[in-house]
Amino acid sequence: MISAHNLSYKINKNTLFSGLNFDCKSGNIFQILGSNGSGKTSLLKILSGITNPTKGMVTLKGSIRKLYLGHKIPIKDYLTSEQNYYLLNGKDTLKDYDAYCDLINLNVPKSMLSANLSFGQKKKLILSKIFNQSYDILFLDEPFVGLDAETVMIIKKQILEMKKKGAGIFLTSHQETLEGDVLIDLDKGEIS
Amino acid sequence: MEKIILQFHTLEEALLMGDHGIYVWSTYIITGLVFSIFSITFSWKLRNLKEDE
Amino acid sequence: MITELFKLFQRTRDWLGPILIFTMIMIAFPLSLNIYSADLISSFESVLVISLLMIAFISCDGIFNEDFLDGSFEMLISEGGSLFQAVFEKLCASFVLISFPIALAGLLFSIANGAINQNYMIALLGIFFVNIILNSIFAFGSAISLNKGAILGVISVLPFSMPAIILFGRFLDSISSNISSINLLQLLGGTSIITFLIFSWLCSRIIKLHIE
Amino acid sequence: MKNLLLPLISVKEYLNLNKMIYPYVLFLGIFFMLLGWIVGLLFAPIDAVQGHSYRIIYLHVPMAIYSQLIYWFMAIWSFSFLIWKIKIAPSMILSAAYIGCMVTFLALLSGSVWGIPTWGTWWQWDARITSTFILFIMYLALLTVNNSFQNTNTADQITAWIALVGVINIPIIKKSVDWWSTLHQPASISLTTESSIDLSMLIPLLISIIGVGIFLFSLGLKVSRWVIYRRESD
Repeated sequence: MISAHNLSYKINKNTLFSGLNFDCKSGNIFQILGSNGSGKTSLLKILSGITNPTKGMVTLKGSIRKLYLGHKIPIKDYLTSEQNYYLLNGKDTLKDYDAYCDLINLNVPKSMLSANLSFGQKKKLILSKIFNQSYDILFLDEPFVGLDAETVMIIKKQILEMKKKGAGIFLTSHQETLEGDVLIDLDKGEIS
Repeated sequence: MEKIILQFHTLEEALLMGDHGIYVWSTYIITGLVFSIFSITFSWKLRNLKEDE
Repeated sequence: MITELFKLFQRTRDWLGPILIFTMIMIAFPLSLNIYSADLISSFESVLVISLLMIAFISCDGIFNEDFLDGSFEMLISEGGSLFQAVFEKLCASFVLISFPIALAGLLFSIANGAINQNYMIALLGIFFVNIILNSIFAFGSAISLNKGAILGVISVLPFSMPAIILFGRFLDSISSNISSINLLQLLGGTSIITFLIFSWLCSRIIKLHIE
Repeated sequence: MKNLLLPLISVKEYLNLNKMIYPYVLFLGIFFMLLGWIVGLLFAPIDAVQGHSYRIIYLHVPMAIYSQLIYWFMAIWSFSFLIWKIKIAPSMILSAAYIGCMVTFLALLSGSVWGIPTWGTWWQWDARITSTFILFIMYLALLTVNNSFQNTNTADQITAWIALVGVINIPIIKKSVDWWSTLHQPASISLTTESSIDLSMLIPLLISIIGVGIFLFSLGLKVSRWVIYRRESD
């Protein structure tokens, strides 16, 4: 579905990674490992089309619905969490707000502005996008950070479900490991 | 076509230029100054860039 | 488009602020001249132009900062959405909520000061179109200096607003002298649409640059 | 088209080409410039209307011409940078911006000093001076934008965009300023239109235009060498 041909990326003279070649077919999980600053996020951003690589190319086959969820939280502070939910997922969503809250036990008073939500609660709100739309490729940058154990289980279950439905998933995570079909280690630069 | 000959006979007349001299000469001198300052600063920058290369 | 309008409407400080500042300037400006002096009208035109310029800058300052910093633009690009549409909707929302009320207030104050005493509709549309031109130019400025402080954007963009001010000056003269004010209005309308489209496309290109 | 240009504009080739022709261009430039000015100042006949103060024309006209020309030069380089990604273009844009800024300042200076004897005031709302002043602000804006970004790539791309948008604006500013100033007061003695100037005054004018052009070209070579070295070193 998405393949990379000798990708390399350089920021102001230091090369983060070079010569990466891989091909992601539908239904497999790529786990990206590497120390801090080894370019994990940059690789995800290149694959999702946000930044251009210094060398090499990323090719997508067919019209691919992809999503990149990074460290930043695109939640509007001046809106309530329900308004944010419908802003992120559009009006006609599979799960409406209350159903999603019960699923992921996000109990927040209706009228409270999301400025005073905790980091974990905001993260739960964004991850709602995975539950509502079916994506072909997902780029998740440290999705489990700031989430309690029970939510991590729910998210993992949803990711495996999407894997069965044929989605390609790129994942970077330090603590939680998910049995990824392919491991990309940026420090050593190999793909196993 | 009028002849191109030396218009002024004495240095003092050339400087005065019928009391417009101050404007004419000051512009030319300032331009000369700006040109030389500009080219000197950049050759100076070029030189100390070369030293630490 | 509605969502952008809704989002802007929630941030009352961002749309009510410029309108209040504009009205304050309009009220405060005669204090500097003695009220009965004849040149109140002629000086009103220049005050109107300068305050429109300033309000366009204030209302467009940091218009994209919020979405840039919290990563909404990144998510939008990864989902294949077009930045041009996002910028387009954002600017439309600011036109409806900021530019039009200011055009209305500008018209009311110019009537009060006697600067405009005929064809009010044309004057209202004219001020609105100039607001559109100035807003899209300053939006381009704020896109350039996305998180670098607005002064940088203003310097590089102010020269582009000069022709707009000259055109608007001609328009105000034609309003009071009632000669050919219609085709000047069409000229203003045409330029506002073209400037709006070109500059929102440019904004999306520059934002894409900042994201890389 | 692009690979046709590329061997010509690779950085190393440009640098040694630059070093090779620099002394000759500098010498030629200074020679012609001084020749044009000396002939214009001392030998050209007196102007019937303005007396000797018209001699500033030998300085003001070249500066005004090159202030516009350099902006077009920058726009062409920024177009080639944005479309064909030519590596050397950003340093050419930056060096041209430095020179254009200086030239426009000189054009403004000579224009206003010339205004004193002819109009009695050093600032006159003449169409040309106003549009040159706007051009001066655009040069300054370009320079400030260029060195306020850490990432050199974004700095180059944004400077290229502003130069491109700016160049579209120059004719618009010129036309609208002409339209505005003709309504205010009939264009009095406009400084730069080549009115039917006598041949004996035209020759030094042409020489000084060529001379200033070559000299600015030599300055451009030097500044671009500095810009490239600075880019290489950091």
